[in-house]
Amino acid sequence: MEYVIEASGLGYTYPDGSLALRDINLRVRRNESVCLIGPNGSGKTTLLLHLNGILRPARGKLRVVGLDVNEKNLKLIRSNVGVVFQNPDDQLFMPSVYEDVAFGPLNAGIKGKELEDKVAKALDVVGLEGYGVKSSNHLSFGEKKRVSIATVLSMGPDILVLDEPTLGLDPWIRGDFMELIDELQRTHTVVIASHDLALSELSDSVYLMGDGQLSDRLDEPGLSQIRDSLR
Amino acid sequence: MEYVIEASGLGYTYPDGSLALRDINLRVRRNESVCLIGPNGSGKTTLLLHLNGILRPARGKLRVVGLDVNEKNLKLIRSNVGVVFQNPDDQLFMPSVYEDVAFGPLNAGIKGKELEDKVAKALDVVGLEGYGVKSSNHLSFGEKKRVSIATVLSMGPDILVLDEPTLGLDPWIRGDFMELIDELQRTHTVVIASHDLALSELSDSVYLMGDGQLSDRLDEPGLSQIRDSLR
Amino acid sequence: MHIPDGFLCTQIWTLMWIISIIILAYAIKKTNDRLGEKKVPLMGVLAAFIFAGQMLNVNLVVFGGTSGHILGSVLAAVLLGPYTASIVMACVFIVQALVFQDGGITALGANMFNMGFIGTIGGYYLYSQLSKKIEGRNALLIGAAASAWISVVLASFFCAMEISLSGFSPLGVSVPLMVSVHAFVGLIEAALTFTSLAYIMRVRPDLLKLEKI
Amino acid sequence: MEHEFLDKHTRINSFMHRLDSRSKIITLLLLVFIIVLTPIEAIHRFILYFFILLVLFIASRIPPVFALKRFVVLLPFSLLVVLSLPFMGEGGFMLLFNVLVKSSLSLLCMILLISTSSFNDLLAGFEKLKTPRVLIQVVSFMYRYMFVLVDEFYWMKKARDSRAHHMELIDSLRTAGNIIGALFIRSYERGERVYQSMCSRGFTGDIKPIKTSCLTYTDFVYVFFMFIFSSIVSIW
Ligand SMILES: Nc1ncnc2c1ncn2[C@@H]1O[C@H](COP(=O)(O)OP(=O)(O)OP(=O)(O)O)[C@@H](O)[C@H]1O
Ligand SMILES: Nc1ncnc2c1ncn2[C@@H]1O[C@H](COP(=O)(O)OP(=O)(O)OP(=O)(O)O)[C@@H](O)[C@H]1O
Ligand SMILES: [Mg+2]
Ligand SMILES: [Mg+2]
Repeated sequence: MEYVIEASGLGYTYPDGSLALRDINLRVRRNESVCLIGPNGSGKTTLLLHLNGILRPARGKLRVVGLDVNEKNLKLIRSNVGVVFQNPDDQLFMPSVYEDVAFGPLNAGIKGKELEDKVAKALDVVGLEGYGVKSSNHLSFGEKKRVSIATVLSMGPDILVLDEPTLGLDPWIRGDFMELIDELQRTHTVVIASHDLALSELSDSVYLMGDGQLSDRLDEPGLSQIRDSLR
Repeated sequence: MEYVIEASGLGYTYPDGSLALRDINLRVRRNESVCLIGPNGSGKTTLLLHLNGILRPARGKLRVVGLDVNEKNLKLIRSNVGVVFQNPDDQLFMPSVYEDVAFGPLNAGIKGKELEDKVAKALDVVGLEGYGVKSSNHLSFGEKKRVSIATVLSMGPDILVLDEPTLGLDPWIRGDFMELIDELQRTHTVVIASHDLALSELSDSVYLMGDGQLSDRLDEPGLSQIRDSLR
Repeated sequence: MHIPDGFLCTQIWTLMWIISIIILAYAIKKTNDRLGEKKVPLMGVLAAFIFAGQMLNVNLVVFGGTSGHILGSVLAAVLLGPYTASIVMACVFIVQALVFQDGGITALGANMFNMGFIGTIGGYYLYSQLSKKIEGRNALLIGAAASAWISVVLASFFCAMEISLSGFSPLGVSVPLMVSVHAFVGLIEAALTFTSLAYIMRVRPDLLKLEKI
Repeated sequence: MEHEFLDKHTRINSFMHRLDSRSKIITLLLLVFIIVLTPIEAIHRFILYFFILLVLFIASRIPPVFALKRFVVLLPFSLLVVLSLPFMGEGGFMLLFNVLVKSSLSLLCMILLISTSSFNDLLAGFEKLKTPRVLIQVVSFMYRYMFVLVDEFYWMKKARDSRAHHMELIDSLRTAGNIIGALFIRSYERGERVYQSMCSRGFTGDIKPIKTSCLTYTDFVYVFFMFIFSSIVSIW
């Protein structure tokens, strides 16, 4: 069995002393789709930020695409793992939407017509054709969120890490997004953190986080119990 | 009939030339609760930012609590209107959660024991007792959103303007929040922008925004038609 | 280039304090009541920006009196005008001295003058002359970059002179040492002034068109 | 982000921390001037200054290691004087001694001041001492935006690193230039929004500290003692 993500006994404490991850054990197979659910502050974002080495394990072990997450392997890991941050303001830094979406592929050495196609396609997927010339600062929240998803899609990574992909999206585009994610899940390994329970229905496996710990994989009855208790 | 908010022919264009509001006509009675729904970029946030004079009408007229929104009346209007921003990062700027929640009442001249009580109560309402000493920067997205709601509740304004109050909240606390908003709507004038259609069910009136324009008030059949089309 | 307490003799530091207070008082008087709601946040953010820039670049080169700092005074002056920028720079150095002990209290007058006012007032004058002389669209950028370089070099020259006149280092040692290092540091300053302004020009050109006081 | 680096030790509860910020500002700034003005031959006076600072330090319960770390700021200029030694003959060592003693003692005063009052208290103190309003306002904004900036910078770097693997030198320089420009615009716009949210909550330009401190007997005793002490030492 090939695992692309393997965490065992993973722990993390923020510099101010907040214990955010206690003892995380998680294995994700290639092309598996995983959804993490759990209350605010339970550690979902902290866990996701480990998956491309933005945060480094304080305790325990983490392997991504078979490599230990360390300085040496960082480059390779990051070319395989695309992360969409929860707050889109954290993700966009170029002067225009076009440049932001082109940034990843450009760094991967893609140029000219191919680059243009990739950018256009990514913007098209998130429903923002023609937004290329706008400044990323000057968008509505939902538009920023969409651009930040496009910046990662344009890179075409194998593993997609999405922190609340539907945060702030309007209910009209949200439906399209769910379809998109469903499609991506067929061809990619996808790890999602979300409060959107409908999104978790699309995933192969759902885990419940609480207080820095990860539950066992939830089975159907466990999951519907949670869903019912929240209706 | 007493209207606390009266907008007629309101228009706004951002400095970079984006036309965000075209011709908004909206009247809100005292203690009425209003919910704006609409796609990303339709102008909801832009409209809400007018209600306490953060943005000033480029075209048309706007009166809040019977006063024209201009430099002279700004102070009075702002003491009546509490705004919760869409992105909590824009709202939190003090070194600790306690100071952030105390900022509004402190500016209103409240001190000592009374201040402490107000802050404690507001933190309690959003489920963050004991978070006072934490730095606002060191919270998860949902926790920040909760704090930003507390910063406005602690001021006890008559008119509450909430931009996506449930954005990023976990489904567990979201239920409590809906109850809280329901309660607030009984005693306050509340204007909400939201993508959360369940939230709109709690409001007296719902308006659909699209491309900088506001629809007429939606009636029950119109509303359920929208809801059904999005299921 | 932040001179600590004890490195200047009494005559020099009092003289520099007097000069700086006169400039600052004039600047405050000149800007008083003319700063709208929009200007104060802009001043604050510029101060923070320059502050952060100076912090991130500490220890660029630590070599005999020359921890290479990026100053930002010309950038501030181009955006805000000479007097408003002087206030911004003064705030930066006050906070650095008080909070980070970067530069002393008695030497604060000298530091404000060397690294602040030379750039905001002298640099601005030079910039407005240069950008008039040079043709074309990039006049503003090139003018700003050039005066940024000159203001850094001048600042290091003054700093070295003050220390030497106080008798703590012979002119023959301090001036060549500091000026040569800062001729290089100034290039970085010029490049950063250039790119930041170019970016601002593109995304928020309205910020360049504010009233300059 | 590590934001507490400034206010790290200001929440300790000690004699020095409880004093009103005005008393600390006046006495400690005064002491700096007196130290710098003291002729270097009067070694006994420097010993007394050191002694009183030591007492205040102990009374403030600040960890000594923290204070020691701040001394790096003296490095570059001390190095300049050391490099100049060979050219200065006889008096050279005396001069070196002079700058080292005075700069270290002044530094101690400033460390004491900044680590026993929170930044907001200090600002309120300066405001009550009639510092021009525009300076207070700009400094208070600057302090707030600094954190915004550091955060923005941190996230942009993360965002860049997440999407860039092998950058050419030119590209990485261009990106750096963009990040700096973006940093400015974004912090500015973020600052604008933060400022708007402050105004929404009744901010009118005055900084209101949570615990309004007033001068107490302890303050008067402390200021009186410091004055007497400094006057005696400086004529001794
Ligand atoms: N930068 C930080 N410094 C210190 N503590 C932090 C920081 N970021 C998060 N925390 C704390 O770590 C814990 C986990 O936070 P995390 O952001 O991972 O939660 P989350 O599950 O993503 O929550 P949400 O659903 O609200 O996004 C929380 O208790 C939070 O307060
Ligand atoms: N600061 C800005 N500068 C320029 N244009 C802007 C700015 N903020 C928003 N816009 C544009 O104005 C329009 C309305 O934006 P607004 O933020 O009001 O939308 P919204 O309805 O709140 O969307 P969302 O549901 O995504 O929050 C959008 O087209 C957006 O691109
Ligand atoms: Mg999160
Ligand atoms: Mg919005």
